[in-house]
Amino acid sequence: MFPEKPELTISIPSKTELLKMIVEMTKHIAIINQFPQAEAQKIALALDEAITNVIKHSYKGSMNENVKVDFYCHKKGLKIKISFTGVPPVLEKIAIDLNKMIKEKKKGGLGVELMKRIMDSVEYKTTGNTNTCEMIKWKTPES
Amino acid sequence: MFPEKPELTISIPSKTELLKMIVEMTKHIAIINQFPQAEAQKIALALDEAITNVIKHSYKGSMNENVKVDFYCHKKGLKIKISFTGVPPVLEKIAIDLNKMIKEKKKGGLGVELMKRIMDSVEYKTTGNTNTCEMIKWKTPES
Amino acid sequence: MKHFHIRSKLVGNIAVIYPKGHLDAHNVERFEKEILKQIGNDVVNIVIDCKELNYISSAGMGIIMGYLDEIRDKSGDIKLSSVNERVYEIFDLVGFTEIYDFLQNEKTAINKFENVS
Amino acid sequence: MKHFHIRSKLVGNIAVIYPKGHLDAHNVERFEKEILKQIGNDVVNIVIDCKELNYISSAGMGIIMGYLDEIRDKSGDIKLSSVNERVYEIFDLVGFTEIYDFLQNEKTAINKFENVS
Ligand SMILES: Nc1ncnc2c1ncn2[C@@H]1O[C@H](COP(=O)(O)OP(=O)(O)O)[C@@H](O)[C@H]1O
Ligand SMILES: Nc1ncnc2c1ncn2[C@@H]1O[C@H](COP(=O)(O)OP(=O)(O)O)[C@@H](O)[C@H]1O
Repeated sequence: MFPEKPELTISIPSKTELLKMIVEMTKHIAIINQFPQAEAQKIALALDEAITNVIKHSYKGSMNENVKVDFYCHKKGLKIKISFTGVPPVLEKIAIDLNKMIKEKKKGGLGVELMKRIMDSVEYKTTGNTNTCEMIKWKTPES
Repeated sequence: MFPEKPELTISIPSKTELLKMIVEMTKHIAIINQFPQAEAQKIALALDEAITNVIKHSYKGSMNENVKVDFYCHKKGLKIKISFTGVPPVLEKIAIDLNKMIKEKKKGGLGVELMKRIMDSVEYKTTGNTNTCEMIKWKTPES
Repeated sequence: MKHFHIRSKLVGNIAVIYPKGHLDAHNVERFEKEILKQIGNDVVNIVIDCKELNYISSAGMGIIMGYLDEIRDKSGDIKLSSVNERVYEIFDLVGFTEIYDFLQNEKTAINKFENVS
Repeated sequence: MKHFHIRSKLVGNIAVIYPKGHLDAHNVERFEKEILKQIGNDVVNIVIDCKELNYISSAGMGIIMGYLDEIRDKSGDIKLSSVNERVYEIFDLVGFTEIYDFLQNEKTAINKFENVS
């Protein structure tokens, strides 16, 4: 369905100060690909969450590592692939329990859940040294 | 002076609808690299001009070609390298004469001049199939 | 160029915090510091007025979540007000709208605290 | 999401054109069409009021330049007004500030035309 070659690629250092730029870029790309503004903003947020996790968990906050983001555009949806090295992601399969998290005074743990609730699919993979996170968002009929 | 490896790379299709995104991204990068807002906006404009020319002249308006932009950051300045294929750029050496252009009813011809007036250096090169445009902007002492 | 600002004021024993702009993992520390400052001063009635908040990621939501238990243990609460539609959708997606009071504006949020105490 | 808008009005025999937003190679055709429309209607006294213009690249400036000769030949002119500082700097960089009248606001630009004719 999606083209083999990404339409657009960005490669950035693992710095949180670049998150906002990526968010705005992604919003722009999603809007150009005919997603409504509100959807576009959410897709951008999902990517923010994914990259934030890469910086925090895979790169342990180191700012000199690389994060590559590929955008694959299709008239029916948008696929975003994030490629990174560092610690391979290990993710919980179960959904979050907000009340339990509050009781446990958790200050995190919402990111992946948010990604999953925004996107239609979120898939992490590790091959050799390279980890990827692939997210797809389909357009809704009316959008 | 500048690092060998670009700090940030973006690869986009040759579509003018992406110019605004690139402009905003570049502004953001320049500001993060401590350029004042007004300078950042001008650097972004220089890149807009360079990419507009690539789309118009090297790719003759075709939207499926590729433009790669590398950003090299240094505390003393910013280097931007644009890589593209298509028709190699052939540029006039002489500065523009605005009054003459008006008499000749020219609706273009300002872009390269603007790039040169904004940036400290602008250099086009062609090696094999690949053309590059390298632009450097140094920080002024007070910025 | 700061994309995120934070200020606050006290109305009696209620703190109103105004996060402004783009709140993400890059600037969440400043948001946490503000919450910690209030708790440190024994102010546990907290209104987060979001009329100028354009964006929040889970980093910011985590802070709102992480201190709620401590604050409710001290008979306080965190209430949110003036949240714009776009940001509200995000709070709603993770289920915050079932846990926190979301009020129309700062004033109704403050009133809600005053009517209880 | 349109980043660029254009509208215009007539004040006697003077057209005031309001480009708004981000004017670049992607949307310059709409700007050119508006200028051509005025010339086609024999309106050659043109004020380009830029109070809502945030960005212009050489594509937009090229249009302002390309029709000036024809317009001045017909005893008309293009004047610019309400140009913000950032955009003015760009016009200045290419030398437009020596060729065109830049006026404080739309009204002074219109007056300047009226005092001549
Ligand atoms: N890119 C990643 N690399 C390694 N681990 C990850 C990555 N993304 C998520 N994780 C794991 O998934 C957990 C849940 O992530 P998340 O929901 O974003 O919460 P938080 O990052 O706040 O802990 C993390 O604590 C981490 O253990
Ligand atoms: N990337 C490019 N590839 C080919 N030719 C170029 C390129 N950039 C500039 N040129 C040449 O330089 C000329 C001047 O460019 P410019 O000042 O931007 O004016 P314009 O593009 O409006 O003609 C162009 O007309 C073209 O011949």
